[in-house]
Amino acid sequence: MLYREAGQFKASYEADQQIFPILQDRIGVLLLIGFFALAVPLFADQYWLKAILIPVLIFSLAAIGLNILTGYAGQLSLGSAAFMAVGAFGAYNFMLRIDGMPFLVAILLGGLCAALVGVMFGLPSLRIKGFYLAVATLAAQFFIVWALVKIEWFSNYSSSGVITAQEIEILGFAFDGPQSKYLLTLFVVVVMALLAKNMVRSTTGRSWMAVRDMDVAAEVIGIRLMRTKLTAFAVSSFYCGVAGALYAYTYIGTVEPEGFNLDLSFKILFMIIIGGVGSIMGSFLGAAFIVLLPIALDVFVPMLLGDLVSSSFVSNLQLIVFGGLIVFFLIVEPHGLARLWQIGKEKLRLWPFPH
Amino acid sequence: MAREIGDVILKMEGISLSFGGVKALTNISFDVREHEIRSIIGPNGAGKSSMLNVINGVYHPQEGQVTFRGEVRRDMEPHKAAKQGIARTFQNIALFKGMSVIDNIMTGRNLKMKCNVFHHALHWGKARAEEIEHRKKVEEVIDFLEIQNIRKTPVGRLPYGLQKRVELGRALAAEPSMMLLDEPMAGMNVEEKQDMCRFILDVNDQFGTTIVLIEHDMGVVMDISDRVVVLDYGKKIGDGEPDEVKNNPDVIAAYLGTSH
Amino acid sequence: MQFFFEVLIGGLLSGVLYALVALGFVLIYKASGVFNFAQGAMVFFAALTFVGFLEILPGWTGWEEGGRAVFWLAFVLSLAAMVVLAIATEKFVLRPLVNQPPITLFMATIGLTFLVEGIAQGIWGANVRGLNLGIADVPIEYMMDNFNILISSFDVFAAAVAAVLVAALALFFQYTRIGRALRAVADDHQAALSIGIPLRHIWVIVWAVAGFVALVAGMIWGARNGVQFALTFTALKALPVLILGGFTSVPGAIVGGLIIGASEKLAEVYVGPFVGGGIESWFPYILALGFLLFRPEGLFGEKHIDRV
Amino acid sequence: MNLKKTVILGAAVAGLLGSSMAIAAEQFIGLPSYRVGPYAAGGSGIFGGWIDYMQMINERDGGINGVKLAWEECETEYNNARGVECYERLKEKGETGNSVFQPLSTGITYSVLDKVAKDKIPLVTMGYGRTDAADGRVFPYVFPLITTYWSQATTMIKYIAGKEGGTDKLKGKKIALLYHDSAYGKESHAVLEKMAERYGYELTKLAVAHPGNEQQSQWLQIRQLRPDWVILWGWGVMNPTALKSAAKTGFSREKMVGVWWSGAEEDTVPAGSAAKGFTAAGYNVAGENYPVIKDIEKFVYAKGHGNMEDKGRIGSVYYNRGVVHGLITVEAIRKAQEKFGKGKALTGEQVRWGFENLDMDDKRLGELGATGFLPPLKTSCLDHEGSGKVKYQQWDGNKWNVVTDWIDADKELVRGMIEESAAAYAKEKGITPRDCSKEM
Repeated sequence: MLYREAGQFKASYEADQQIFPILQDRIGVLLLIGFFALAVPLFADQYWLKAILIPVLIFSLAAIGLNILTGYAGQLSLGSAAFMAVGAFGAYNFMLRIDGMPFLVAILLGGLCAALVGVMFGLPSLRIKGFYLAVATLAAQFFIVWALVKIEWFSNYSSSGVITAQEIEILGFAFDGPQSKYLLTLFVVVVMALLAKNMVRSTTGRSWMAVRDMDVAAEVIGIRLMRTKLTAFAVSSFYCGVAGALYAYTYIGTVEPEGFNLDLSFKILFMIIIGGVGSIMGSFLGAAFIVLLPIALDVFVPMLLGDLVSSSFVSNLQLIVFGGLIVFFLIVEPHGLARLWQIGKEKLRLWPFPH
Repeated sequence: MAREIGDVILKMEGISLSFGGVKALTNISFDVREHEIRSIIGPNGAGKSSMLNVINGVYHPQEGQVTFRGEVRRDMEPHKAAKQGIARTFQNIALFKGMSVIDNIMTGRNLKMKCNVFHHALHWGKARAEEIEHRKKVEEVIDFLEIQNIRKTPVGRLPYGLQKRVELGRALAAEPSMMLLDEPMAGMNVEEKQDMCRFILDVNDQFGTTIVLIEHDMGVVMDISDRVVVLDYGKKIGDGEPDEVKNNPDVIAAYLGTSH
Repeated sequence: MQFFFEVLIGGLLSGVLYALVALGFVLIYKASGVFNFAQGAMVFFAALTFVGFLEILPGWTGWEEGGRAVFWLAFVLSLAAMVVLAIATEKFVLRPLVNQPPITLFMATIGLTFLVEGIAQGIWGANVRGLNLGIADVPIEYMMDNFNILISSFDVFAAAVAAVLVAALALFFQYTRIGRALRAVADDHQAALSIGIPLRHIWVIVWAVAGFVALVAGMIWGARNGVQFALTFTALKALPVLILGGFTSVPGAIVGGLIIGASEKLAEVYVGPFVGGGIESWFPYILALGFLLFRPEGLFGEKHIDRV
Repeated sequence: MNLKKTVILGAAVAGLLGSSMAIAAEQFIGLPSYRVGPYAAGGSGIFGGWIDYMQMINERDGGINGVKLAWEECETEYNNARGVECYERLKEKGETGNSVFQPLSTGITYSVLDKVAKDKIPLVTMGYGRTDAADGRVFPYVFPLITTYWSQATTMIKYIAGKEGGTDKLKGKKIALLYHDSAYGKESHAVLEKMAERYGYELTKLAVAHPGNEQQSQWLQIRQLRPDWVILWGWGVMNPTALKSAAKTGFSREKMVGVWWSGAEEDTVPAGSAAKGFTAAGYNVAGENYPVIKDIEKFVYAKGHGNMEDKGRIGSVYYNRGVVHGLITVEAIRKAQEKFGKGKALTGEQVRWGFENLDMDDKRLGELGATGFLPPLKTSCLDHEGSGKVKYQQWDGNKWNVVTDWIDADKELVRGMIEESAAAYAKEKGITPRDCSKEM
């Protein structure tokens, strides 16, 4: 009864084109943001902030990036982690080499570097499709990590090839505690998620989806494939790049190029598949799921089995359950958590009446 | 009738197209005049769809030239065709399956939109105004095609007939001067066919849109076409007004299947 | 010049080993349209199962350790394990996901990768093991003495095994009833279904054959570098081969493997020193990418015409 | 072991609720282990040895001065993000919080490097991690104990010089460095280049792309080059592949020297007979004939409490390395108890003091039943490395045999570089180095 759109008539197209046309959704989202922006920093402890919430937010951003490319524009990519690396190393070098570089500008510039590299590696997408393209994006994955290790300028000639994120200071305020870092991450991620939502519900997004659904038809109605695909690569890599910069600055602190490996790329791909391909909301859900599941398994599996089996077996069992759950999930709901969310809402719309 | 058939605006000359040795079209020439309804007919595999694909540049013929509104080209490019006002529907429905009806039709207005990705990201001021302005146009198309009640439905869930209608809407949204319709009535029942006929005639009538039509239903074709071109095995075997074509012996043979 | 040939031949022989892994991908992609990311894990699983049986069988049967009987029994049992894996995969992964988009199936195979890795190490432990197939990995003296070119006898053996395997697969596809059915399925799922070819059986068979290929690849790679988790990385060597040769072509996998193997070695030796080396991680991918720009469907892949 | 289970249960629940549970007089040690994935073989050996040693201390001595050791494993999968999560999860566990973090992964080390000083938890990295952290003035909470990559590189040249008959014989010799193409593999470059200038050998660096399961091109280059020695700076599958390829190209394994991450059974067994004659560094040695190992067998395995599934691995290089981790950790706690109160559970900050004031000379090692098992060790505020010594072991086809005494690092060279690098880091991060004369 509470979740009803009946009686909410739209008098203008403007009202109809809002991100959340239903009042309850708007209230819900505001409450959600309010909860995460106000209540969580007050009450959550360090563990939750540092080890769960910040990474979930950062991975959500990367997942949004990949979702733009794969979910909306239909170009499968296995190189997201490499673009994150470009963003991280880019932001680091801007901070390092330009005096007084504001932090937020630096991460945006880092994102832009990633966007440029993304466009370069996106060029083949004009000729190559599907899994061929996916494998081709591995070229980006391996080449970028190799280049970051090899070209020592990127890590400021550090003997071990790692970079250490500088302290974050915005307008004289130092972001050094978990609360402030969390809030900064939340701010960047929420703003960028909003921008992403705007993009996907406008002509840009429609062009992406058109290219995804049927590129020939898209071309015939005047959508330039090259421009559309490259825009998708640029925006997607930009998002991954900013996520990478945040990964270095608000999460890990000191990063090495090898940290942005193929495993991480796959993890981000998992997030969008589990969360929902072509859904901004799904990117958040997927990131949360993929971050939390292994942790939950690591906590609960030993608890349930205790000393019955060896610790090696416990670890392997976690891997088995993780893999099994992924398969199970794909079978039960191939459209991801976002779809379940939708179904839930539709049910709620009817509740408490059965029909 | 409000429309008046004008000069030749599209001229196809000596078009030949083959796929890896298989000849799809052989030395075909014909023209299309402004505001007319021009039909292409022929048995399955005659090369009708290929012909449309050559007109708006999806396929590139090995020989021949295309002249559109005075511009002589070796071949077309799809986005150039779109820019010059050629819109198109497809035989097997090429809607964007993952999008709603409104979004599908909105894509048709793509070329008329000027905002870039940055405007869209902010969704403020210009981009918002533009979105609303074009939404109004799209709503007109929706009203015209009488599909108001399904505007938010993902097209993948619609029945076949409605999908065809939405596809027509997407083409219309571009406000084209020429529309290429590839079997818009295939698989429809009589009632749906009548609706579709009415839409096509209305478009042609109200907006003066030139229409190039592929259709199997001879009754429909002979009823609404101004001129008809007949293809068989990639060759042109007839061209002219409906009555003329109807009495062409080659055409009759092709349709009865005696000559081959 | 001697050095050039040495590198070239060495590269070609390495390429055969890549092709061996790529072959498994091709088989599955051809018959079921699934990009089976778990192929690398299957190589690991198969090899680990094989050495696992080699270890425990003498204790069970009382046969001589390292003897021929133990070897073949272990081989048969490992093959059986791969067949079981194929059946389970079809039943629990492929069948419930039939008609899903390719990316979903691809993701499912990544899930399968974790499962298979976890099961393999859960059963047999994380220990790194050696595997001796009885073929020495030493230079062939004749080539050494006469041309001063170093060619490993083991690599030649591996190439021969790969050649036999490819020939056998070709014959299997060409001349057996199942093979013909497989080709029919590869050409058109719907059509194959409509003439009464049971898709499920075909899938089980093709996954089992891919499991067999994985076992052979795993034994050869395992004998070369040890049986350990890193066997799963062989998949990364196979992917550029796959896009170069085309996902659907068995000869493509072989030719692609040869091209990738030879060119990556030559590049590492002649270009590597100028850019700091280690370019083998990405060079094959860039090469395959450059190649794709000219032939988007790979060397032997089927040309795809968009019909609208 | 029931106790451990309760600890795990309680701690797990506590971790989820974000609070900690107090258990009387127990010293908690969080173990960020990895038992799956590519490095599972190393992880299960090292963490197995470490846990067994702590179990032995509990069983034999009833803990450290009556303080029992408690621990909990957290699976990192050798993944940085998982490592950070484990660090945070384990941080607040136990009565006094986690007392030491030893991730056995350089990537995870870097990921928590900034956090440990704030959280006051010592970060101990034996034979990996950030080399310049040996300067305790800049990195008070980081302990690259026993030895570092840079120290190791100098001992390799010393070892080679010894084989050639003196450092003066190195002139004109060709040494090829076959390294894993990563941050880890590049660690040695600067040191080896400096030493090449000093001793006049010719250094050729050959990168092997990760994972290193294909080395045809590198070894053909080596065959062309005909170096006198090959230094193998490998990791994982790269090691057996290098040994196999060396055999294939006819390069003598006797002339190959490996790092301590290429000198375990896991590196040689897969290479079969090709590994015979290969020599590698080790800051611990293989073998079971040490009283400490015997005690583990007696007090742990005889009671059926051992952590290793495969008892055959007891005495292997990785297992013994884990025992070394346990030995030093326990010794640091013991040392800290002497200062802060015996029989009490200590905080990470207090344990840190213990790590900084370790003094494990031959006599002490003898008391611990580990003479010759690991090098003597003495840390200070300035020096968080404490030793720099390694032994070289040779693989005879079945097992590792020690072939040298402890070889000391070129302290003067390495220390200079460490201080330079640490100072640069301090400057970049705005850290004021501690004044060690004020520390006791």
